[in-house]
Amino acid sequence: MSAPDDLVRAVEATLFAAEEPMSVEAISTHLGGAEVRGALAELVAHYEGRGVQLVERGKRWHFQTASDLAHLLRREREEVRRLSRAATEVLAIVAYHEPVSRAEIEAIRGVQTAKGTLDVLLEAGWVRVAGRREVPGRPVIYATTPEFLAHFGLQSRRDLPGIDELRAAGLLDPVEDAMAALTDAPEPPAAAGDEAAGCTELSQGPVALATDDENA
Amino acid sequence: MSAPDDLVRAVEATLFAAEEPMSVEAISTHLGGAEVRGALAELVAHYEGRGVQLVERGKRWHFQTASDLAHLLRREREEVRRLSRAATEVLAIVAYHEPVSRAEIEAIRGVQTAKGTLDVLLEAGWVRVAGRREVPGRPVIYATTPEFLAHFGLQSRRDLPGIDELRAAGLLDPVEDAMAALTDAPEPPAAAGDEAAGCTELSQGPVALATDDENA
Amino acid sequence: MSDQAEQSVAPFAEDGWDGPGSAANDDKALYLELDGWEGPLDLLLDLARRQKVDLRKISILALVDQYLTYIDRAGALKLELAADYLVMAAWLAYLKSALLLPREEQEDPSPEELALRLQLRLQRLGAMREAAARLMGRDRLGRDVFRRGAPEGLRVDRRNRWQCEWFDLVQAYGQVKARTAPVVHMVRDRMVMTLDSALARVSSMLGVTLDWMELRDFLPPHADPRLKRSALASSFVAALELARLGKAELAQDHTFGPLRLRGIR
Repeated sequence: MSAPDDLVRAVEATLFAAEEPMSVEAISTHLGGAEVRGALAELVAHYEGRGVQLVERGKRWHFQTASDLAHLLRREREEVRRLSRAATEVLAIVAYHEPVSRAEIEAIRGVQTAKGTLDVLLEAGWVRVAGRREVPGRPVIYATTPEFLAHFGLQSRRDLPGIDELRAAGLLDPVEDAMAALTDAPEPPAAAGDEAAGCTELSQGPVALATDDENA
Repeated sequence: MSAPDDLVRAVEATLFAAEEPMSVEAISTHLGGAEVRGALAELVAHYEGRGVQLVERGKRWHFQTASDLAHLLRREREEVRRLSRAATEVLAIVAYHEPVSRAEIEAIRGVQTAKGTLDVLLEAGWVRVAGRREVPGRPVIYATTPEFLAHFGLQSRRDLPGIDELRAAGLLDPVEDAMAALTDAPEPPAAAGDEAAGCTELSQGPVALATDDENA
Repeated sequence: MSDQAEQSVAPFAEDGWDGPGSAANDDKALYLELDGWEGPLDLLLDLARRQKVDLRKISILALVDQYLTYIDRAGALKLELAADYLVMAAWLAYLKSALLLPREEQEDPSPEELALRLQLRLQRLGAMREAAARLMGRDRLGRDVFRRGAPEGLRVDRRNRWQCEWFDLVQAYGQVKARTAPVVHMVRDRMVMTLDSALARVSSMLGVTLDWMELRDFLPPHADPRLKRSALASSFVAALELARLGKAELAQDHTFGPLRLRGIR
């Protein structure tokens, strides 16, 4: 590769620094009236096949990223994020009660549900708008999607454990009781036998759940 | 000239398109984790002597026009902020002494530094707050930024003009340290010739400075 | 020190007050510059530079004289002098007198040390001033060298991939149900003595003796404390019932006193 002459370098730098495409005349004026067509042709040849190209569009010249590399300019990055506690609850309610309106979700949860929570589930593709309920106010109703079933490995919504199964698994115990069971348990171990008994008690939940899991 | 390989083209296109200088890590992340150092070295070599150059400033890379073309391109527009003499001095002190507290800046300049002076440098993005010094009063300390290096065309602080000579001459040490060094040493020759000894000691600094001047 | 001072006074005398440049003849033009100096150290550095020697060779004594002259003349021109210029003038006047005094009478720190300190400060300020000038003279981005004028820009669109486990889903539902389920109060099983058994027990015990007995004595001994409370209540009601039927009489000597019971034949 031979070193570019000064005019070529000057044209190269001028076009590089320019804030918009420049006509041949503008480049020439900028460089004190030099004849720049030869330099432009040389630059086009030099940048041929590189990641950057010198192109003429409507009589104006500018550098641009090589067209086959355009995908580099716009990248998509995926971020794995865990569903928040509130969103998980809402998703569960939709799954168990669908189709369900927002007011119904709130009634079941016993707390107001932020608009964003449902949006997250819509964005995740697990919940869809399933129309409107024909009651006063015609509220939007929500239901789960096939992606929801696929994500959780369910054949159908009927694979979700029923209330009885949840109870057997200890998942219907009020939170405080469940906590108490967990925190009380380690106390008795003073007596050897007690401990074993406590363990058995506790393990019931997970065992029952494991069975559910297989079903799912 | 051989055709550049795909990675070189991708790095070239990415840096051309980028609005900000990019670190090796950022380039690599953008290109799906590729090792890009080799490609950067190849690009630096390729652009050597052209009107546009690939440079590293504070560990970040960007393309810029060749500095010898400044006379063709120079713009005295608003883009380059005109700094007051006070601001340029404070900037130099921060750059050569960083991290440095306001009190230390004032000790060197022998004058209080108006609040606005540091603000201008902070706003320009050339100086940043670099924490607090763990001494009584916990004063804020300042340091330069990668933008500072980019603006003044420095690869790192080691490229600061004359910094090695200034350091060797002790001119970056506080006056107290210099005094200690000077007053400890000349004590024995008290009989021999106080004056000569003192002179030699003192001359270290300015001689080195004179050399700097020639370099500049 | 004194000879060093004299030695340097000489070149100063030659340079004289012409140092400040060609415009020096016009006092006003020169002294109005006072605003242009950033404090006394800045002025001192400028005066030192006008000696046209290395800062290391600068005569502090000559410098002091220049500074004091400068301040005097600025004062004569009725220019406002900032306090720090005057403080510096006073300090320099002191330094000068100390430098001229015989060595024996000098205190600590010695005037040489003070002079050296001032010289070191001037060197440092001078070094930074030069460094600043060289920094500003570099090829600066946006003035001498340029980044690409119209970069396409890199855009990264972020997409969330949401993650949730089956267990979390089911557990969440369980907790919603548990949290909002209607509350049912279950009274724990307790050991109680029914009224019937209390009636049977009290009436059979009353049949054994005609003496007064305290109600407490009718309670089953060694009973669980909770059963005792139930037994006490039931036995009391049984006693009232027996009294109503005329099978027993009740007596209590004072309020909250022991309740006594006796069978009637």
